[in-house]
Amino acid sequence: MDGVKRLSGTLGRDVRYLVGFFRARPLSVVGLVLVLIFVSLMVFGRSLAPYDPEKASSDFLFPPGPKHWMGTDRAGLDVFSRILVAPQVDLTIGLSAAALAVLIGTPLGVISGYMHNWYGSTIARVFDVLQCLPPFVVAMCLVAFAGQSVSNVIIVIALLNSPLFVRLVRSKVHSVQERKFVEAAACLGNSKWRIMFRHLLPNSLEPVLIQFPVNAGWAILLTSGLSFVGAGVRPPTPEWGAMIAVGAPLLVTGQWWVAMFPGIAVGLCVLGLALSANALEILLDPTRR
Amino acid sequence: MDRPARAVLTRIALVIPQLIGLTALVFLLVRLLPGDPVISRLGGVAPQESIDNLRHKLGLDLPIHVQYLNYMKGLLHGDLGDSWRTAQPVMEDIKMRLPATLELLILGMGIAVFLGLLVGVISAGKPGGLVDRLTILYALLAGSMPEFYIGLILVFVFYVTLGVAPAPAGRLGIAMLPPPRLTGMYLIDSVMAGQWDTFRDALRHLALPVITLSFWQAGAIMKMTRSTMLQIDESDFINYARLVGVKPSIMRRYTLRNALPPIISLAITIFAILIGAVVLIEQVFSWGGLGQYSVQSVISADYEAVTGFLMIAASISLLLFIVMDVLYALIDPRVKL
Amino acid sequence: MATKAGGKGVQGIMRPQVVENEEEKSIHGVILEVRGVDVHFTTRAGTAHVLNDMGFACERGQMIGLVGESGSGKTVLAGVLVNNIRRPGRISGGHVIYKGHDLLKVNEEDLQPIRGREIGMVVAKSSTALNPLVCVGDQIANIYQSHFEVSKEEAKARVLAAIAATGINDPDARFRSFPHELSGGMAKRVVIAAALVCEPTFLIADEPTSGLDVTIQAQVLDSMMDLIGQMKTAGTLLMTRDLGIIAQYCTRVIVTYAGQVVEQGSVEGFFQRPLHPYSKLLLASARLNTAPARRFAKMGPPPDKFKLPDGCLFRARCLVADGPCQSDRPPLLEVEPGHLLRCWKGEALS
Amino acid sequence: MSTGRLAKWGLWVLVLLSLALASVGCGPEKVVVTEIVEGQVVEKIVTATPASEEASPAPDTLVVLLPATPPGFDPDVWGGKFWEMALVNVYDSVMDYEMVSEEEIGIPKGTGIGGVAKVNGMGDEGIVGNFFESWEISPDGQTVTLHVRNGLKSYWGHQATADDWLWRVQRAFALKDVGQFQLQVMGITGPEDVKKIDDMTIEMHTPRGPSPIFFKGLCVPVLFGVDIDEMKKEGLLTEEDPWGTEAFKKGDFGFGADHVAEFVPGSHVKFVANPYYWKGEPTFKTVIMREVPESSNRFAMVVNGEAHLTEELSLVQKNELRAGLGEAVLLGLPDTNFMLNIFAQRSTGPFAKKECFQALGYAVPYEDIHRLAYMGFGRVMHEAIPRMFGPNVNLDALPYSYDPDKAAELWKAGNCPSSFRLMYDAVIPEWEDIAILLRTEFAKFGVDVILDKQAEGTVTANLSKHDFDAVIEWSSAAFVADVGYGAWLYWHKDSFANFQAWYDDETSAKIDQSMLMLPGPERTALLHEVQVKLLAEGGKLPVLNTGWQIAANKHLHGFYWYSTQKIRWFDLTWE
Repeated sequence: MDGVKRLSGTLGRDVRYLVGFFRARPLSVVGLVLVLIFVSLMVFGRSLAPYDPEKASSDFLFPPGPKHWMGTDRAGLDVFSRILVAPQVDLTIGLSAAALAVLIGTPLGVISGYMHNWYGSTIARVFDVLQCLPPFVVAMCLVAFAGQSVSNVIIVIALLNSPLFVRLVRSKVHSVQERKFVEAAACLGNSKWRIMFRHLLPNSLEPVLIQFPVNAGWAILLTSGLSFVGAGVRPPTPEWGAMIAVGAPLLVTGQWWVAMFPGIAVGLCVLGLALSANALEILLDPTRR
Repeated sequence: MDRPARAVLTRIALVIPQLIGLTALVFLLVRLLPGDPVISRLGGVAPQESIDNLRHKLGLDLPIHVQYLNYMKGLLHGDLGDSWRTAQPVMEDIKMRLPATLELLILGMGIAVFLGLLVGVISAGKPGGLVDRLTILYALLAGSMPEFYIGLILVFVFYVTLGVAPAPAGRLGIAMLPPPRLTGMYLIDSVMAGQWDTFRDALRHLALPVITLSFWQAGAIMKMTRSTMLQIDESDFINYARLVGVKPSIMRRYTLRNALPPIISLAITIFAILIGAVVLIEQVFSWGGLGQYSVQSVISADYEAVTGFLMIAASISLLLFIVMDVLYALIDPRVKL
Repeated sequence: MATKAGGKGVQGIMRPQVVENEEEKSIHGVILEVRGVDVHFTTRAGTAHVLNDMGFACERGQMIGLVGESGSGKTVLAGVLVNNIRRPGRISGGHVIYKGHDLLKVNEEDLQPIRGREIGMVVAKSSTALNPLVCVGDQIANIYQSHFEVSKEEAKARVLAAIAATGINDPDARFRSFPHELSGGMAKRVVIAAALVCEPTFLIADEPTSGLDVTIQAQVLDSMMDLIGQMKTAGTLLMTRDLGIIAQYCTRVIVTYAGQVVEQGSVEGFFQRPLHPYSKLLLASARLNTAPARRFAKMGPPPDKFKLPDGCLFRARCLVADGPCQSDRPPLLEVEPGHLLRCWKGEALS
Repeated sequence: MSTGRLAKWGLWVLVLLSLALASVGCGPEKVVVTEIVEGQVVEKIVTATPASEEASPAPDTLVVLLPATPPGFDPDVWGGKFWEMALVNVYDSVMDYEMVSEEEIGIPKGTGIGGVAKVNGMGDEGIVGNFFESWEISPDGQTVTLHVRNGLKSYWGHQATADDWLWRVQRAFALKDVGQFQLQVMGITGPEDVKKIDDMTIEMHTPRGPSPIFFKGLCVPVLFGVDIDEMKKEGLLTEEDPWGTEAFKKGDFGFGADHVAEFVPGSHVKFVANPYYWKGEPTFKTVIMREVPESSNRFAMVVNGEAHLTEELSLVQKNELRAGLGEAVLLGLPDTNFMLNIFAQRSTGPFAKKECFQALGYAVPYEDIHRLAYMGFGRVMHEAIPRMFGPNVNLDALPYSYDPDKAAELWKAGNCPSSFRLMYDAVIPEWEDIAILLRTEFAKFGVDVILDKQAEGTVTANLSKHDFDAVIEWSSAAFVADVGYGAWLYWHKDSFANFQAWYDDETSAKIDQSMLMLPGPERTALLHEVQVKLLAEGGKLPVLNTGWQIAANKHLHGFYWYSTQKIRWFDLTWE
């Protein structure tokens, strides 16, 4: 909780702290910048793209050059344009999948953490089981079942990531429970649910907040993995993983650019998220001040 | 009240319902898949008559719950049905491929854990130092790359361009035949059989995938180790021990002991998850392990194979997690099972 | 008992013949002296000056009570006394002379035998100070065995005795119990046992009663004092917020404010005639037994450690502050024999 | 913690690791190859020799790379392309088309091909025997007497007999699967139609009248003689498994040139030569069929000479091999019996309407697909059935040509929906390119084509359930090289392979009629007429004749084209 307060805190001290913080850690700045770039691409990517990212052309496998900065792929699609537009899909999937996972996981985590009765523990056990399923293959099955669409991929990935949040929140709840104010709340005769969602929930959000960007990163990686085996979003939707998949067989024949650039893009995007998560973690951690 | 025993028992008691739930879940999940195993098996070019009688032969014309019960009956006798793609019993297929995956996993994770702990400890020794900064950067970078991309690039550089690595096509050179099977892990078997060139060849083929795997995973472990070590180092009880002049040897014992739980849990968690997650690495190196098997099965709508794989993989993970919980309970008196 | 461990310790560092004169010199001489110690913590928010020109001396047989509100650097001082300040803190100057040797110049290896054996420590946060994964008995035993080369059994016997001595009943059970199973009082007692099991020459008790109910407080303190009495502990530094405790157990009083000694004197003298405005305030609030904290709260915060004001550090809260107080730091002067004071108004007040 | 020591350790480990990596082999010399891809120069390095100590195979070992190993060797359980490939080599088809030059069947000259199967003959014209060395046809054309080849021996040295064939036929009818299907196609209605005259003679009868495709049917590698002596000897024919289904999962019992010696599903199959093979002992004593899923790996290994043959390369990779690269060359024919089609589902959905289907016909950029997606491989075709099937093929049956405006008009005229699903198999990369091209075309007049990339298994399932709007799909023109049969298989209302669900009684009737006519001009005329109708409305647009390309080691010789497009390893020799 203090972490969250500290973030929102507008005291001079905190401002000074933030400035000092970022001056001391250029990496965090890089991270935030990266995230900003990709987020803005989500919005402006399409308008910036020099070519239509989904329209086939007869510029077949052009190497990088003045006409196509990052070359073209087998269908004559401009790699650069597709990379610019891809965040619209990848980042959307990443962020909304993570958000959805939080929405599913957090409340269940609180319940399973606080309720020491059968359904509390049942939830916990159920998610233990879910956590055992090999996520990738299950994702493939689910997508194959639900059909290739952005929304389906989002739901599937969210489902697969929610156990993580359940676990996170549950353990945090366990630690928060001991705190005085919870007992106090209980003594004041608040209902269990009120305690859980008015007192425990807000105080258990810190790890979730930190985990969020990381998770978004995972979601993006998982998506690209799915597309790599042809179970991702529907082609020719520009998506980094799919682009890598198209380029993979071209590496041996010398058309390295088709796979190389999207790979770098994924790397940067996820790296950005990871870095900002890292910064968030330190910012929210009172002991690191 | 003997803690270990109680811990183990309570946990085991939980496993049975979990396993049942698991099987039911997996069974349903796979039955949801589109595509029709019968038609796939007949290659789409077959008269209705043969489709029907095959469907009947496979018992796929029965209601779903009956199918599930039949499946469970088989499962109890270790029968996971037949894969139509390989025309072998799924159990056989898995038995044959599991060692390949394990060999890759054990080696890869071994190196990853080892380096992770090592570098993690070192960088925690001097926070903010050069080693530390580099470690963090590496951890972030490695975690940000899709593993299959790392693999592709390695293949591109070491095989296609430099030609120093062997072809990313399985575990042995073309003319090399597998050593007599004991464990199914070529390294061990070849040593047992004293076939040193086979051993060397197997090692050469392991190199790239193992490097991919450990490069991909070491980062996370490093980061984890580092933060754990720092936490412990800053913790009140270590500081107190210092204040009252506890011997260095005992100090080290304290640190280690308190570092153990999180690191065990991380290693096991990763290992458990990886059984399903090396899929793509295997795909890139056509490793012929469980991972590749599962992907091919999903792609060709091979129900039985997919179900079998999920069952096995999930059960293994489940067991690993139990082991973890028990270990936890043994190490940390605060944990109640 | 002169032990090998001890030998490894202080004597180890100094030349033998020096030992002799040290010993006899310190019969009624100074055991531990702190001179002009400055400690600051560098954080991203700036540099916090926690101890500023901290200094006092403890003579053989003295029991010094050090009073200061929370956050006035008591715990840090405890660390300084055994030269254990971790990053981001730094001891930027001063000396800690123990038996004629500056501990701040002794390296980590040589400090280990001194800590705990020569200078014992009762920490404030006793419950978190114990390793959660090791049963308390073993922890104390570890400490004992770090300083004395004895068999496991021997160590265990000593530890059980020590635990019992702190007034814990059923020591054997407690020996096997884990920190999270202990009550606050229990944890305190364990820590005290741990501190005294090695029969240190000098004992530092940091808030020995914090977080205990009043009834327990008394018990804990009494048993601690008994033990100190039984063992020939040469000197004790008792740090607390509670003047009552000091009045009851101590021979000398040191009042600290913002990491500085502002007044120092014998208990009698001090409690009859406190000189420093801060001391007066403390006493007053103690008499009205309203928690001091509340009183101070009324008069604004203590000085920002990140940028200390020039002039007297107390002036912001001081009722009589004027000219010189604004501009220069007052020195610590002996206003009457054995009574030191840091205030420009010294003469006026006395 | 004693960081110092740990650091030292760390160094050691890193040293060891780098050594391990180094030991991965010393690099062989590399050659820089420049290639022309669609008008630009691509430069790349390939390792000229097998990667260092990569144990390179012996000269009498042939290494074949495939995306997957076959699912067993049971001639009655259909198992896909690689199953077919294994079967032709271990069993040998009962009869074969004689090998002739390309001109003789009217297709352009191929590269590196020793000869092509003469598939355009009538009746038993141009058919040579394997299992049966000779035969007589009764005057009414309904009964054929066949004589088993003397000296035809299996790997175990058993002479082939009439029983081997009889058993095979009985098995086919017992298991009601591929075999039975094939026999029925040939006009054999049941086991009773096949009789054993003596140990070396068989009589087969087609009760429903003379079958024009009887002999062509026997050329299809599904009906083989099986060495039942060996199976009996090994006690593989048991009560619960009278037809040896289990045995066929693990190995073969054929009279072909090779024999399955070791089968590790998902990894490799090891074949050894049949020393008694009637055409003589094969050059390659061992053939290793290895599963390598990634096409780029297969490509690189053939280029590096680590393997000698591979299938299923991407067109870009094939294109790299056109001029030869490293150890590999590309052989093949521009024009065979493999057709790439766009199926439109005609009974429901958007293409049930005639206009919409016609619009599709005009919207397909036939030339672009050939030039771009297929990189100039294969041939744009205007016929319903590959032209190599002889005079019965109507070479100009396709009424459509690329004309976006007309397409747009028709789409409006038929007020067809604003979007439709186009399904295709995820495994073949080029198809995605085609799909994108088509999507781009339709986008021109505001129609959104939803690309529906599906797993192989799902595609086949959806096809036979007619659950699709449009789909890009092969048709390996008929098991049997006959126009009438081809028309029946893919367009007849009763045919299960009529995926496009186009049910036209009149046309079906004409096809039936053609199947009961003996070869001759009137059959030809009838079929010509039918073909036009098929392409105009039949829901199946021929896009390309994809031809046949095979990546092989440049020192290999003796490639022949069979109607199944499967190579017989027996034919191959080192140059």
